[in-house]
Amino acid sequence: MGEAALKLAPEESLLTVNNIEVVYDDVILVLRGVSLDVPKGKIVTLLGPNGAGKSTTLKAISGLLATEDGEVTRGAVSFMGENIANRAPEEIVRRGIFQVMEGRRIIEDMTVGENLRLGAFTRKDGAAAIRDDIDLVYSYFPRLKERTGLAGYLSGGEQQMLAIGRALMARPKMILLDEPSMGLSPLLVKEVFGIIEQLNKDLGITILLVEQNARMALKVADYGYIMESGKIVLDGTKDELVNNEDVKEFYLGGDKERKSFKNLKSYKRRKRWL
Amino acid sequence: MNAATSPVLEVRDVSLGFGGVRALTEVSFHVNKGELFSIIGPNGAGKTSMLNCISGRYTPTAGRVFLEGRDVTGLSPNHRATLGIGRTFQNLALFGHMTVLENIMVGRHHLLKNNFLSGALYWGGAQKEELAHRRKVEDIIDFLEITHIRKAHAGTLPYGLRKRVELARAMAVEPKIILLDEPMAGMNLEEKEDMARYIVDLNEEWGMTVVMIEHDMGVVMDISNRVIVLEFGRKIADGLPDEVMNNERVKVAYLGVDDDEDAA
Amino acid sequence: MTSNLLVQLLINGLIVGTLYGVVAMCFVLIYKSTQVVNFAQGEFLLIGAWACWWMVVEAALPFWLAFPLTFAFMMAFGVILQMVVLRPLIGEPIISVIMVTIGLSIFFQAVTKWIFGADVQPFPEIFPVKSVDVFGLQVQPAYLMSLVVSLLIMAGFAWFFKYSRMGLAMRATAFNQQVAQSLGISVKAVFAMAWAISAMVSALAGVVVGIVNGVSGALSFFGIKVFPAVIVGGLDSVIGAIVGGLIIGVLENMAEYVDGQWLQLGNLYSVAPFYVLIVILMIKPYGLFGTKNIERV
Amino acid sequence: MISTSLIPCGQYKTSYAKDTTLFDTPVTRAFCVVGVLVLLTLPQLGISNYHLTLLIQIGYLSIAALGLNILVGSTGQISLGHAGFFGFGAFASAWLHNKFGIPVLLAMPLAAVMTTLLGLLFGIPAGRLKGLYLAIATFASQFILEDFFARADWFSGGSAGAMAGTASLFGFDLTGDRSYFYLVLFWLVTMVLLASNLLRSRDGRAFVAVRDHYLSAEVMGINLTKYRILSFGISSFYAGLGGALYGHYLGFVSAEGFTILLSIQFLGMIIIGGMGSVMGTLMGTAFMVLLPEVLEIGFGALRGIAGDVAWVTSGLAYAKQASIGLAIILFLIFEPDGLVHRWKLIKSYWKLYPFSY
Amino acid sequence: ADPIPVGHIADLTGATGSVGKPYAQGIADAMKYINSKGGVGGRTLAFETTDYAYEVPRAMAHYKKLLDQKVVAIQGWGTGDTEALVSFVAKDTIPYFSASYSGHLTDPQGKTSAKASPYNFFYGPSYSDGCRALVEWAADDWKKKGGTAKAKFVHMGDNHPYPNAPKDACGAYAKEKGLEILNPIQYSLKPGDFKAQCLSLKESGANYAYLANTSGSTIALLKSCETVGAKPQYMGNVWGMDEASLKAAGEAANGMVWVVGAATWADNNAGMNLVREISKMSDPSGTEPRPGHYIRAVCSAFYMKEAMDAASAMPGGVTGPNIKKAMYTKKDWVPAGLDGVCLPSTWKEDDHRGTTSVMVYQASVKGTDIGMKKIFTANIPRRTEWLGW
Ligand SMILES: Nc1ncnc2c1ncn2[C@@H]1O[C@H](COP(=O)(O)OP(=O)(O)OP(=O)(O)O)[C@@H](O)[C@H]1O
Ligand SMILES: Nc1ncnc2c1ncn2[C@@H]1O[C@H](COP(=O)(O)OP(=O)(O)OP(=O)(O)O)[C@@H](O)[C@H]1O
Ligand SMILES: CC(C)C[C@H](N)C(=O)O
Ligand SMILES: [Mg+2]
Ligand SMILES: [Mg+2]
Repeated sequence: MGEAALKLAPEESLLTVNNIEVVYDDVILVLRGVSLDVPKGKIVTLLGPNGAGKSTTLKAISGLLATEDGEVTRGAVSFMGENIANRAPEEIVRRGIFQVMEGRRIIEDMTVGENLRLGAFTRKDGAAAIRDDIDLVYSYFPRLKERTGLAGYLSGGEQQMLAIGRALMARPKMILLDEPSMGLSPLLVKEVFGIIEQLNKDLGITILLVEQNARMALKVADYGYIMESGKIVLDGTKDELVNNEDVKEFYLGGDKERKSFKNLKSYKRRKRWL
Repeated sequence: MNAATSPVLEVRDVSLGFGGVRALTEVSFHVNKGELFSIIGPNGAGKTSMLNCISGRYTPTAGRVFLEGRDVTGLSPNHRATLGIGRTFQNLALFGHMTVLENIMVGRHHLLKNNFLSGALYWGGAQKEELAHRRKVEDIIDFLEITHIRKAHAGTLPYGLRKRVELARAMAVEPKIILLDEPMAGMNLEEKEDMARYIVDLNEEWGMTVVMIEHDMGVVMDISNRVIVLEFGRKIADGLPDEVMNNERVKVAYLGVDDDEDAA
Repeated sequence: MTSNLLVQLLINGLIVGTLYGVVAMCFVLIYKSTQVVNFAQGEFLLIGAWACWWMVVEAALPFWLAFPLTFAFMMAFGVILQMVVLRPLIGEPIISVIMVTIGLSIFFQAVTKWIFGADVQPFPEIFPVKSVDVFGLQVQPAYLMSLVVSLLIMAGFAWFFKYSRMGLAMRATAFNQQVAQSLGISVKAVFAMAWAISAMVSALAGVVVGIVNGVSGALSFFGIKVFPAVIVGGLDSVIGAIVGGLIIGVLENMAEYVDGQWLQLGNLYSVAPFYVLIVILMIKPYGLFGTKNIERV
Repeated sequence: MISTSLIPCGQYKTSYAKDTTLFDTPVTRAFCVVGVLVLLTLPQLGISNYHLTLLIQIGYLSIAALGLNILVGSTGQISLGHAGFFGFGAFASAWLHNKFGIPVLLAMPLAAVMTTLLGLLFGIPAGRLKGLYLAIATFASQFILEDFFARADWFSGGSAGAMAGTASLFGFDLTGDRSYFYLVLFWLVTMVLLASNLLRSRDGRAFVAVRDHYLSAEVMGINLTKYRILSFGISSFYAGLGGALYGHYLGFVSAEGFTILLSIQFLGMIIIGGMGSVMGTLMGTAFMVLLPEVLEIGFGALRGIAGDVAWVTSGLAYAKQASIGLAIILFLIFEPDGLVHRWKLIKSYWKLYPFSY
Repeated sequence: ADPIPVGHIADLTGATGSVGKPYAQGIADAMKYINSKGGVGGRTLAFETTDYAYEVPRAMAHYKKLLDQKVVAIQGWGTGDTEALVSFVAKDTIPYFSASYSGHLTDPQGKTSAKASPYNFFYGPSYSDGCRALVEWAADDWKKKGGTAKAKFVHMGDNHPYPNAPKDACGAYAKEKGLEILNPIQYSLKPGDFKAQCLSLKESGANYAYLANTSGSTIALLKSCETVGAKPQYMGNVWGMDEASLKAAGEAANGMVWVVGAATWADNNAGMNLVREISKMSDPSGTEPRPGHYIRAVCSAFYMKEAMDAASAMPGGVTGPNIKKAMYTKKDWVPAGLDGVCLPSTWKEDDHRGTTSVMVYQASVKGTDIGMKKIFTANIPRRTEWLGW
């Protein structure tokens, strides 16, 4: 399955990450040759344990690595046929890739409205269009409309909604979502994933989705990659992955029946692909 | 809930408002000694605010909070810590430039006696004391399996480990009651299982009373003795996990009507 | 008679206050957008004043030409300064950035003295009349000019931050550079712009004061006067900067009055603002209009 | 903030005590001990008075800078008023000596205590103010103190200044830089040890906790107000002691000595040296003291060529001033983490040698 | 023969730099000239001009260096530092020729003042005597103008040793002369916007304002006061005004009177020719006009030089104590070649008031043409109780 990345013909792929290596602070090697492929109009998910390098991968694509003293030292990131590795983030946004960063990175000392307007920063199509999109966002997340105070006082979940809404405002070709379900109530998780699918279907936005909630992620995704300690260790179509024993075991929590944490007295021996 | 055992924590008619926003409205509940108690509810329901009222970051606009029968409503957060309230945070709040070890030692602050004078002189009293507590801290470190990152600076750790260090720091306070705000947020199944283990053990083996906010129903229903549900700042349900689980109102407001657990 | 003095001091305070206000705004502009506390703000006045003085006196240009040229020069100055000195520091701890602006201040102080000497250099008469009568106080036309311009600038700034796209971008950058970048904002552009505007507007104040008192290294004292003003108003509030400026301006003059009439302490004039500063902060820790930073846990 | 651990490979701690020593390795300890010994013998090795003067300066400035580093580096409270406290210590010691005939050696620590009290007083705003607001409040205190010095004739001799008697031990006058050097060295070593100990014990940790995340520090049982103000007190003690040593060294204390510029230089010392690091403070102070001297020598040469006429001299004076500013800027651009960071890199390079990359 | 080490502490970049620079230039040029003419008894003067930016501590620190260099005399600058060093130079027996003319330095034996200053010398009338002279002038001026009520006199200056020096002494004399003393007004040595102070001045209705600062801030004050319309008779200290400053101040300085302690560049006499020669040391073209401060500096350097000459003949040669002794050997003397430049002066073991005769000049500024002329000469009595005051 390792060659899955090559299965797709270049023209259908919007983004291709080709064997990149990422280093932080010139010393800490975090990604050791990661390749993945995101077809136009599809939802691709990237799964993996903490510290695997998922967020780093997204930052490598969106160019936000630089602000953390990280850089792509090898390989290429090509978006619509052009290499955008190590380009300035603002340029990449203008090209149509928008990252929703891990954790609620909304601008706390601004109102919800101001945050949304900023999402549309790179847009040129007039105030009217932007105002319409703000209403669109409110239609997706009604409760945001009620919060008139500073965004910093929103609850975790509310902030997550705002972050996604802000991405919408940019009308990007592609959104990189980093753990959108983190800290959301079950109901909202469904809601959010629903919206993700909608964005993909209605607006035709391509999505690269990093998730811990593999179950939900694989529900909405067309294709998936699994990353561990800086390497892609497994990839395949939704069904291939859902039926993979290891994935079941470590990401989907075995089969439908839940194991009880109470009665499981010995810590599970961690199985690794490498 | 048997009235016989006196509650470690009692929250009585607590309300909290921020200008227009009503974060909490007349919420009451109590937590008995040794319980593993969960608070669930939609985002923005006021769960974190409730923890903040207990740990003293916020003072309720109305109502009272009792710790072992003592009214702590007016007290400052640091004072409450000395009385035995420890907590972790929803968005990590570690001391980034300190090593893991130091972070946990800070948890011992109110248990240590040496001050800046004896500390500056060090040799003698302060050293003995520091080392004695260092031993206690090492027990916690072993328990949470973070021995290998003892000397690492908290700021450079990946998310999952930071959460664990925060738990360690809260345990170091030796609290009568420990408040955990979404300890498993952003973890994958495997890590959740570990975290759940730790929580169960610190509840059963270390005998700590636990109040936990968590969105993962699987875990909540599985490990907690008792659950309350908040919605828009009001308590809408209180009881054993299964009772709450099958409460219609909870399903609608929180779980989503079709109760497949995928979201959890 | 003394009441008359009081009135005159009051007016004088207001006039000087607006200048403090303007400089304070420049300071706030930089702070709001780049989170840099600019200890070289006073030197901006100084350099602007010298530049204009040089063009008028040495290059013998007419004032109406020298003035806009000064602006152009200062804009370039601001941008270059930002690119050469402050860009490399993006992402460094705030205090080292502060230290750098302090270094700049020391540097420019020395260099200007080196080039133009330590002595006061008068501007040739720019305005036909020496002074205009305002409620019995003789006021230099330069001050009236500054008054008008200042008010315009103030209005402009207020609008800029609340409604303009770039203004929002600046605030976003101030909040968190990575977030700003993730939104497609060019942090570099924002920074350059902030410094350019700030340098230009400060120069205006510099020229005005230069015309009135003559140009000398002492001009950079504005840079220090500005701190009480900014803090009293609230570090991140444009309105606050203006109000703070006026308060400090009036305060100084009132202090002079009280001192001269009764206390006879001497320089209450120059220290009073700092006492008031502390008092106000104790009452309102974020100044009169500063936004309280959010403390969610 | 990636930590480069300095414990060499293959060096294991066998007890918690060993794990919490001041010097992370025996090598470092030996290093420090030898350093002190060398300093002790320096005057005997007959170094020039000029160099001795520099060492003494570095000495008393380091003590004050150490205090500032506890306040700024560890507790994260920027102070722009350190010179005020430094000055207060100088005046206080002179005053105690002149007014009450308290022997200088005793007057110095007493002055430091007085300064501590003043520091606690001026620290009160720290209970309420944060970040830059606090920084500017200290900025104000700087000017308030300056004004006080120029005005309080009974205490400071007003604008004219005050004589500061010479220290004497068992009747021997500690005049002459040689004997004074030992006095300063004694205090420096003591204060360094105290600072290092403080930072590895309870209250030291509390300071850092307050800096890194005061909200959670509070929830860990740390009384924010207490520690914010306390660190002002402690830093003032250091400032006061340094000031006292300075005053009696010059023999005369004048209000002009303690301007905002000195406060800024103190900040420069700890930033250039390395925030929150004792070692760094010493390095930074040395840097700030030696920089002008080095420039002086450089420009002295120029002067030799240009001839000694006032316009050259003044020109050079400005050039020197300018290059100090420039040096600070360049330094922070190319070494933002301070000398101590560079030092660590070099050390770790040799640790891993030849496998270092 | 090995050179004679001499100290030279100057303010080139500090608050008083505007007058400090020409003075320092004068000292430097004079000593260079002396060296070019064979120095003192065949030994050249070895000196290095050091800028202490008018900060006392820096002067103190530098003094330590000078001790190491074993200097036999020092040409110094400010009041703050000079007064701070009084007891040190006395202990180290180093004659200190300051540009501070503070009255506190004139009582070598501490007869009538708290503090003896045996090793301090300066050329020219003390600040106190200068101010007293202005007071005398003011007194007649007020009579001439037919002033009926008491004339109001106000002291203006920074809270700083230099402006403070003559405050009390001069105030007392003004009272004695029948003037009414108003509350002093403080304004900074650093030029700035002084309108507030000017308004107070205007309010006080003062007739005679004594400006005790140096020219830099005085100019700023005059300009500020002009605009608020405060028009007392301004009277400047010897450092308070000079040719260049008149230009800078413009018409605001019109009519101001101030003390001049020696000949002016405009004067023509044998002595000034020598001064012009000396000036060539740093200005070969000889075109640059020098302010009075430069000329007083030359005097200061030459008095030291002649004392050294005399000392070199004494047992022990050119040492501090000998130079001090030599300063007392002559009465009403002027250094050779400087007649008509330096005022004849006398120093005595118990009285360091070199001269007590004071020249008062007045400025006339009309547009661009600027003039200054001597309008008054006072001979202040040498009262013993005024020693060190
Ligand atoms: N700015 C940085 N500097 C140094 N190391 C970093 C930095 N950011 C991340 N790392 C390291 O890189 C590795 C991968 O981090 P990353 O955040 O990409 O993991 P992740 O898969 O997103 O984990 P999580 O699921 O917790 O978000 C981690 O070991 C982390 O410690
Ligand atoms: N300091 C504050 N100022 C103003 N409003 C606040 C503040 N803290 C919380 N709120 C509001 O109170 C409500 C409850 O917030 P809280 O963080 O307690 O929700 P929560 O239950 O923790 O949600 P989540 O599960 O998403 O964390 C939210 O609407 C939030 O906007
Ligand atoms: C300390 C804070 C960063 C934690 C955060 N307020 C929370 O949601 O719990
Ligand atoms: Mg991540
Ligand atoms: Mg919450």
